[in-house]
Amino acid sequence: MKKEYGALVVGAGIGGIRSALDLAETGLKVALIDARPSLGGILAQLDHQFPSDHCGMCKMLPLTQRDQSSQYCLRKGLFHKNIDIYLSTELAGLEGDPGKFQATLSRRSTFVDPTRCVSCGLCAEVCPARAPSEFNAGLKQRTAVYLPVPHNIPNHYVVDLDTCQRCWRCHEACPTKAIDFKFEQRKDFHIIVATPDQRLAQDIPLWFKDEGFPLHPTSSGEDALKLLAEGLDCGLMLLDLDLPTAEAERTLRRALELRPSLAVVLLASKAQNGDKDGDKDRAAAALLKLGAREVLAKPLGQAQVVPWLDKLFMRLVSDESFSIEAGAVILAAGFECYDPAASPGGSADLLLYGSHPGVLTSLEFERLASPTGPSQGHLTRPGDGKPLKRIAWLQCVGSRDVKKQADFCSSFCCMVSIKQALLSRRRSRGEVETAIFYMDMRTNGRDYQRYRDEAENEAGVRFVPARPHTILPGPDGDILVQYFDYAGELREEVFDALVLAVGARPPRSMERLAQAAGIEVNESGFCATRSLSPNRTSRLGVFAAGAFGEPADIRGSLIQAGAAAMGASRMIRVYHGPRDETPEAEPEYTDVSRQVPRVLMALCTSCPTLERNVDSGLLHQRMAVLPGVVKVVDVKRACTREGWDALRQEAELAAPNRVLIGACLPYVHVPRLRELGEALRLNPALMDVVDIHTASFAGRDTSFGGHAACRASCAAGSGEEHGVCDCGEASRTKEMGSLLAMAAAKLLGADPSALPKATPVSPQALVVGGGLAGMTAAMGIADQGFKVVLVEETEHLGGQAMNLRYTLEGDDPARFMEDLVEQVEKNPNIRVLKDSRVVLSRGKAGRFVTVIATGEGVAHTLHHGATILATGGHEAKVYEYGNRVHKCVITQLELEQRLAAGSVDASGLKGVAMIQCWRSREESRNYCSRVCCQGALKNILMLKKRNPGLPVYVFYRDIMTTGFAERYYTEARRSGAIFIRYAPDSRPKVTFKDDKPVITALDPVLGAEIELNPDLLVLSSGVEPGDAAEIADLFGVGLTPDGFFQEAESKWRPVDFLKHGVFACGLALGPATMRDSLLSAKAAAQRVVRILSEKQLSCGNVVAEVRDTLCARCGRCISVCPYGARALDLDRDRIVVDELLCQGCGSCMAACPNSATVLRGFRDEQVMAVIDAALAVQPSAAAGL
Amino acid sequence: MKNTRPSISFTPAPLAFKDQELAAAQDMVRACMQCGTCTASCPNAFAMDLAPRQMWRMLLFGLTQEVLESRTFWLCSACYSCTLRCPRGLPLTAAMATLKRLAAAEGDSANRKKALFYQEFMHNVEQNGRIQEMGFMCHYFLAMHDPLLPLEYTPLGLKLLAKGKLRLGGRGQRGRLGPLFAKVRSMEGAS
Amino acid sequence: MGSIARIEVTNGNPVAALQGFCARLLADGEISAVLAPRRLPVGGGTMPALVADPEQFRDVDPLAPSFRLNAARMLTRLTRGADEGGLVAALLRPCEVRAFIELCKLNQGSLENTLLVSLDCPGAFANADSARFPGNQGDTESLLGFLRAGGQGFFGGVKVARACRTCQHPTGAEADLSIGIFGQEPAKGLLLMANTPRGEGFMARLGLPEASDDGSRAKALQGLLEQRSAAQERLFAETTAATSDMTGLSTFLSACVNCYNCRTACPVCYCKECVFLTDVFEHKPWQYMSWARQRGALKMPTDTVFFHLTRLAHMSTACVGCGQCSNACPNDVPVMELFKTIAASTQKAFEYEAGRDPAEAPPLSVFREHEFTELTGGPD
Amino acid sequence: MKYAYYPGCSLEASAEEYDVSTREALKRLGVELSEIPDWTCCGASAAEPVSSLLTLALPARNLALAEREAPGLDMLVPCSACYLNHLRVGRECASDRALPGRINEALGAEGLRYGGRVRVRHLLDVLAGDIGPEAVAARVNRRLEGLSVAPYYGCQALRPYALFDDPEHPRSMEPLIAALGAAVFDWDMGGRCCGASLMATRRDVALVSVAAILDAAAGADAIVTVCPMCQMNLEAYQSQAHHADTISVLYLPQLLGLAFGLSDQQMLLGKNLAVTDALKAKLRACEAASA
Repeated sequence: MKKEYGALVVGAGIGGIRSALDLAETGLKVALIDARPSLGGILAQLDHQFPSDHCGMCKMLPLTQRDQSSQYCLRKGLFHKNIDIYLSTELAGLEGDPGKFQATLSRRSTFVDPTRCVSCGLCAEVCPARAPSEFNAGLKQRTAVYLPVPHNIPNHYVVDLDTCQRCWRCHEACPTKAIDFKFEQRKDFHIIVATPDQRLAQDIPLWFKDEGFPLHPTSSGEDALKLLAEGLDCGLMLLDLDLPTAEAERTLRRALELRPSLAVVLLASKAQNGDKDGDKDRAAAALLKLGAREVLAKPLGQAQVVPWLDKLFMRLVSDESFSIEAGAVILAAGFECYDPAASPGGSADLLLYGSHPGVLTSLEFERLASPTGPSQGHLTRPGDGKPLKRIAWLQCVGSRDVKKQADFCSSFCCMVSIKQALLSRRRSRGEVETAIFYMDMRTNGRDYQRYRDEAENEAGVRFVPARPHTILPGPDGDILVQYFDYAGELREEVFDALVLAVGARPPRSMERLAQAAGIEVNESGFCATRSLSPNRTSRLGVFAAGAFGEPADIRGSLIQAGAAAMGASRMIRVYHGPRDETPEAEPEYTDVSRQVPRVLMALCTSCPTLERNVDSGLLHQRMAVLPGVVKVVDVKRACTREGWDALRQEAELAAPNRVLIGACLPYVHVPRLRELGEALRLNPALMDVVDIHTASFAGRDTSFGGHAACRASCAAGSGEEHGVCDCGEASRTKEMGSLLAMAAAKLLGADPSALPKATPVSPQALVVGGGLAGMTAAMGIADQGFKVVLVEETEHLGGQAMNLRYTLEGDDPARFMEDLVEQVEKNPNIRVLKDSRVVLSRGKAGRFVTVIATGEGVAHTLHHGATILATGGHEAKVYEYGNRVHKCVITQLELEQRLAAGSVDASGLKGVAMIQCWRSREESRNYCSRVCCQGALKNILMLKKRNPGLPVYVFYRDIMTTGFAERYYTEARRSGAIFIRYAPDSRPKVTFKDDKPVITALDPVLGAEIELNPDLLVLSSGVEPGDAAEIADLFGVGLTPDGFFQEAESKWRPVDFLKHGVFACGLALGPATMRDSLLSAKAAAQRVVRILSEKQLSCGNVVAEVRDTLCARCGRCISVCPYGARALDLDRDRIVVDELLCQGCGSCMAACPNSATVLRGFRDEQVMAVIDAALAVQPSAAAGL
Repeated sequence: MKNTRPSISFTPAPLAFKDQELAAAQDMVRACMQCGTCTASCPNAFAMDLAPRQMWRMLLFGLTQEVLESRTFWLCSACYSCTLRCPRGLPLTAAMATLKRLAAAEGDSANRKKALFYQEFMHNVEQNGRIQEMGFMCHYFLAMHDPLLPLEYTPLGLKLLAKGKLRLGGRGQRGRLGPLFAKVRSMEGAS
Repeated sequence: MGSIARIEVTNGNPVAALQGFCARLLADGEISAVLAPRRLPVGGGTMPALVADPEQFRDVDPLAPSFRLNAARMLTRLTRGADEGGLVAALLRPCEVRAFIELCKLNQGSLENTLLVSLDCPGAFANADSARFPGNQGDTESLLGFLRAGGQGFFGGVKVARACRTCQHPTGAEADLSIGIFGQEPAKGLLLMANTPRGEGFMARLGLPEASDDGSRAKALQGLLEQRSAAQERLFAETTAATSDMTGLSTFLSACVNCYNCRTACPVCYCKECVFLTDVFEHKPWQYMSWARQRGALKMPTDTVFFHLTRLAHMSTACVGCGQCSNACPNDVPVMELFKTIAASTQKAFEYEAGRDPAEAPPLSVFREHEFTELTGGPD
Repeated sequence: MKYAYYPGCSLEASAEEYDVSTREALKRLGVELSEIPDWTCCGASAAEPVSSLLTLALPARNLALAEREAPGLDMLVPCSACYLNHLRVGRECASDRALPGRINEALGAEGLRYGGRVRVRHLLDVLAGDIGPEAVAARVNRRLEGLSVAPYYGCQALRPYALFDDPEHPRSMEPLIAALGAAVFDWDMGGRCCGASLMATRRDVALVSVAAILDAAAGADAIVTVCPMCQMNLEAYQSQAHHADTISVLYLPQLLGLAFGLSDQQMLLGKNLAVTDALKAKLRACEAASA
């Protein structure tokens, strides 16, 4: 029966994970697939991310309903009640239409049974094959059977068939028989060899005599078909093209009719000279289309055919293809890093990449600097380990380069290089010299310019505006970089390491994926999306998330993923009809708070590492006498299916009110505890899993002789008392005993009382601000069946976007806004309150109460579950250079409006000058306004279209055209605009002569003062936030120093506030183009739908409570709470905790001297008891055991 | 190649398109983003008074006079390194050749002198169908009116003669290309 | 330096002068009551009293060298939350002012509702000795001798408490007003200095005669401080040697009976109910039995050292060294010595000084990213 | 394998040894050359500075002749400059629709028509691609053991159109040299420009490039070139580039011929301006060894 899912998400990088979580949290079932054998995509390899320089992936995890999903580091792994994860799986085909897609998925087998593998690593120790490790970006080697990501949970080994030398040693070494190469199926894998070539017909049986395949050589197609007709269980047919073409074609077609699952491989002789080879290729191609699998070139050699056939057999037998049904599809396959070694256009290692050990790509440097990397994070050169003292970064490798088919900017490499340089400076405390060679340093995120200033001014990173042309091996093994600086001098510098800031390329499997999903690709190879509907691909119902549509950094990818999730969720609602109203019943657990604690202790055994070096008998005795422990049982391999069923039977038998499991990986079993809880009707918070695996390593010598070997040696020892041997068995038993005792003591103190009651959710949303962002968010929520109230300060909807006339990509914003305003006003679910303001707001996520005063003085009180703040922003006011004084000086926005209205006649102009970054990116407004470069370019192109000869001069610091906007920068230059760079300290000077501007500036390229007298000067004034201070106080949210909203986390929770239930989007979050605002609005809408789709929001098991009598109201716990979950309730003079916000981190307990605040599950007595248990101060010690 | 040029001031008049070649040269380099790769890749850059990057810049600014006065484009040995490496894919070597043609046609006497070598070469090809090295060199020395010039080539000339590598008379292709040259001259004259 | 005024002392009785000063304070409309030390009817020494009737000032004696308890905690109870009508003026010793400032940082009291008046503190006798000093019973002559000696040396065979002998903060410059005694002739007159704007306001209204600081006070102070810091170094050395390891510490605290008096007396231990009194430390019989078997013999009551370590952990950054803990200890456990030594090192480590500045946040409530880099292994 | 052969002007005069050695070597490799009758000069590096139309019309004339006289055959061009001029005609016509019309209008003067069907192949491309090192090795009967040969590719064979080798780090000559038994000298100046076209106008600038190449080749027994302009430039001005010990400079087909057992005279070694006695001695040694 085909599995049914709400959505299918292709690609489990951060984009895929975010989309999957956003959908799963609204109750939809999600299938998350990834071609790699591990989760996390490129982020599994990155430890530090700008601008916070830490990793923050786990902040994507849900804050409410926490127990439905994993609550540990997301780079380790993800599980969620509503998400099924299929790894090593690719999308093979997609039929059907939105609401009812049939997706066929093909899963490449890893040849390791996950339910059996206990990741003991014995297989890897015997594997002779070596291949570059993907995780360490090729800096280290790995074996053919390997762990894709060392720190994943659950961590299973996988076999990489391409590297495997088929020595089968891992198969023999595996203690739990988890590796399965299907040997026994060889004997019934019949192979037909249809070839007129007698010599070949004799050779093949000879070659395969000890491979165990039944072979059937036939001289013609008919004989082969006869065999098939007789019902031969044939797995593979080798069809020789030397047979007459017609016969070959008929055999193939007939064979596939007889056995559709048959694999047919064509044998084609190498193209002989003369023209006959032409039709041989054409025939092969035709047969391939008909269904033949691949073509093998003759003459065949034994050394080449036998391994090829072995691997084909293993693929055919182990791989599987299955299909699922999904309402919508989200493609988040991300991107590949550009590989300088394999550059199109031939000039491969101009940058010495591959031939000099010191030249690394930015991904390789990331691995080098990571503590889990090859050099444990020390900055030493791969290969000879020479410490790196001087490192250079080279920007735009494989980006902004027409020769490499990359006329786009990958938008993240500049920031990655700044981060890596900053990291190197900090880690070496300033000893490492760092230099970044760039053309435009693109820091166009809100906080990025400050990040660059910090790197440049405080950390001392050198920024060199030049593009090195030649990289040569340096005098003593280092690297010589030659470049032309702006003063026109040829410079040479020597570095120990050169990091190539490689750009983004479409994923390797892009054409296959595009063909399978039926979507179109743009000329740079990325998924084609339209600028004002950025998430829609060319096929309805299929969305692009993360960096799949356009290269983007983490923040961009997360916002795109959220928006794609909203698109998919709306699509599913529209085509699936109203949401199924019956949420599954919350499992109710028996109340055990009155009962005496009865602990069942289950110890996992018979796992290779555990069994042979612990004295189980003694352990059992010691555990049995622990207070509260009623039964101690052994379970064979709890991690496997059978082991777990055995454990459940034991538990049902003993009917305990506490369950303690001693096993290896605690996190693996946590999802199963919920299942056990339902079976025993016991709250999972009263169960625990303790890691006794690491204890089994204590005191053990690395050789794997284990206890049996050493017991023999001990016995032979001089007269020691039998059984006591020095290999640490006694200490291991004691250590494991104390671990179990500690866990038992903790369980004894567990608080069985019910959780604080869940807060019901009022299914309505409030959106403040009726601009483009506010309206899009409102539409996003309303279309999914929830009521929305949209409050707008002015008399009409539209906000800042109404001033735009045309966009760079050629859309018509005016018409787009008209449609949007019309749709919002007509939408039954949206109530628009114009000329009205929010007066008061109280409450918390799910239960907000807000009072809104309308123009006519009417006050509306509104109960709503979530809030979106979209108060927007406006063009910054510029009062210099004669703006507003001289007619000939205007801003880009005015120019756009006049050009559209025709009040500026381009053909009449003699010359136009533009000045970028006016009062942006310097102290009074130290951020890049992101929109003015694109604004200037669209005006230039419009001017040039109307008057091609018009000279246009643009004074700029860095042109910030990230992503595909780069194409328009090239077009603008090609149309004749001349771009002149200026440094902040040598700004162009403007004077006026008979009411015409005269601009004098230094042209750095010519090194000459130039003087321009155009008849129009256009300033790029940049963007400022609306006055949001009052709104921020009302809703208890923060502002950044520049007045934008301060979101919870700029990368991982870009549209949430720290205060749960309040979200922000659009220009109020930071400078944004129309496209950015649309995306952040949709992402915010989906976050709101996540709350509104719950009937009630229940908090997690581990939540803080306040014992009011002890509290001295000193307020320390409020200031120390990272989630803002605590507040002083002035009327009742008590500290109150918002259970939804509280993440159980325990900071408040640490700060409170009086233990007035307590965390469920970590009470003082409990912790004291655990400490005592750790010191083996237990009754068992008392009982002399 | 330090270039502390005096300040240049100009009112940005619409660029003169009277000359077809100038417009062609500008179109070739308009999309230049001043990254300097061409300058750094040129084997003869050390001898140039204006770096190629600066020359393109002045060309775009419309400072044709300063461009034609410089020696830069005469030093281009057509090795195509810059064309290969230019990240904007601009036909830089073709632009250099265009500037040579422009200088030969409109440039001052010094430029016309530099173009003589190429014109004499083509004149010899027009007459003989295939280049006659001896004949061509003699005509070139005469056209240069520089008595010392032949002395530079005598050691090479003697070596070639000794090895019998210099043909004296024509080889039956005399005048073969006459009609073609005439046709091209008339076509180029017209356009 | 704020402005300075002079409190005239008539017929050589500085106590009477200060009583008049208190009366003038009360007469000012804004002050609703004065908290000042008042002589006990019997047994000598003083205890704090909230005086609202000017007549009652006659047995108020702020100069008496008796320091039975630290009045900071009392003042927090008077100034907590919104002020209900009028300021409370408080005559306090410098360590009481600093303790009060620490408590205000923890929202236990508020500086707005009080006028702090600190007196130069020559020190006070431990509770046991204070009765034997005649000055405590109103004998002005011996009091004048005590004041002139700046609290140093022997008085009737007894010295001031060791806490005072090693105190580095004899003047309360943090208060609104401070009364200068050092280097003055107590029989003739005392100085009154304003340190804060509010202090300036009140001084103007009091209309006391102008005075100038001829540096005598500073000189006297300088001498006193040298002597006291030498005494403090000796104290630190002694205590550190005695408590350098667990056995040393347990013998140091062996006389402790867990009566927790030191906690009750300590002004900055602000918990309502100390965790050691709650059920957390009501251990079960089997726990005692297993500890006893574990170690062979178990000192009872248990958790003694644990208690002092916990108190050190909680409040050593706020300890102002007032010595009340030793004062309150029935078994003469040198608690003050231990807490002053540990407090000195923790406050130095955080570059923090208890009670120095109301705006300076207590160290444990502030997170600085790059702190103790030598411990955290570098800035990254 | 049959090709239309375009020798080019210099192969008739100053580079006659390149023409003879090419014909002899290819004959030994079973390649038939049919010279294009009535071919004329392709304009070399002088046409471009004179007229843009002439730069394309002259080579187009030869291409038209090849299409008429030897339809279906690729045109084999030993000289890099001629190779680029002829190749460029096809490439420019592909990118500019109006160009074929103008070229054929010019060729109309001689009743010729350029159809754009003939493929222009460089000698090195044919040797390395079509013939291949195995076929060359099969023909070798005098292995050039102990000879260190530095492959020099020049510019216009590789750039701007990189058809048969990596324009930055060319490798295609190496298997051929190895097939002859000689050792490939390890240097990275294979693709560097020798400044030949500047030798007449600015000799001082050109000599700097020549010196750089000769310095880098120090230690090799001989430099092998595939273009008469590079050959002339590297062998004739060794003394003016104040290069101490002269270094032999041969054409690639000459080396092939020697390895195929042909004599110095047959390979016109006499014509080369720089053939050191050390090289001759080594050749004799190889001759003796394989006799």
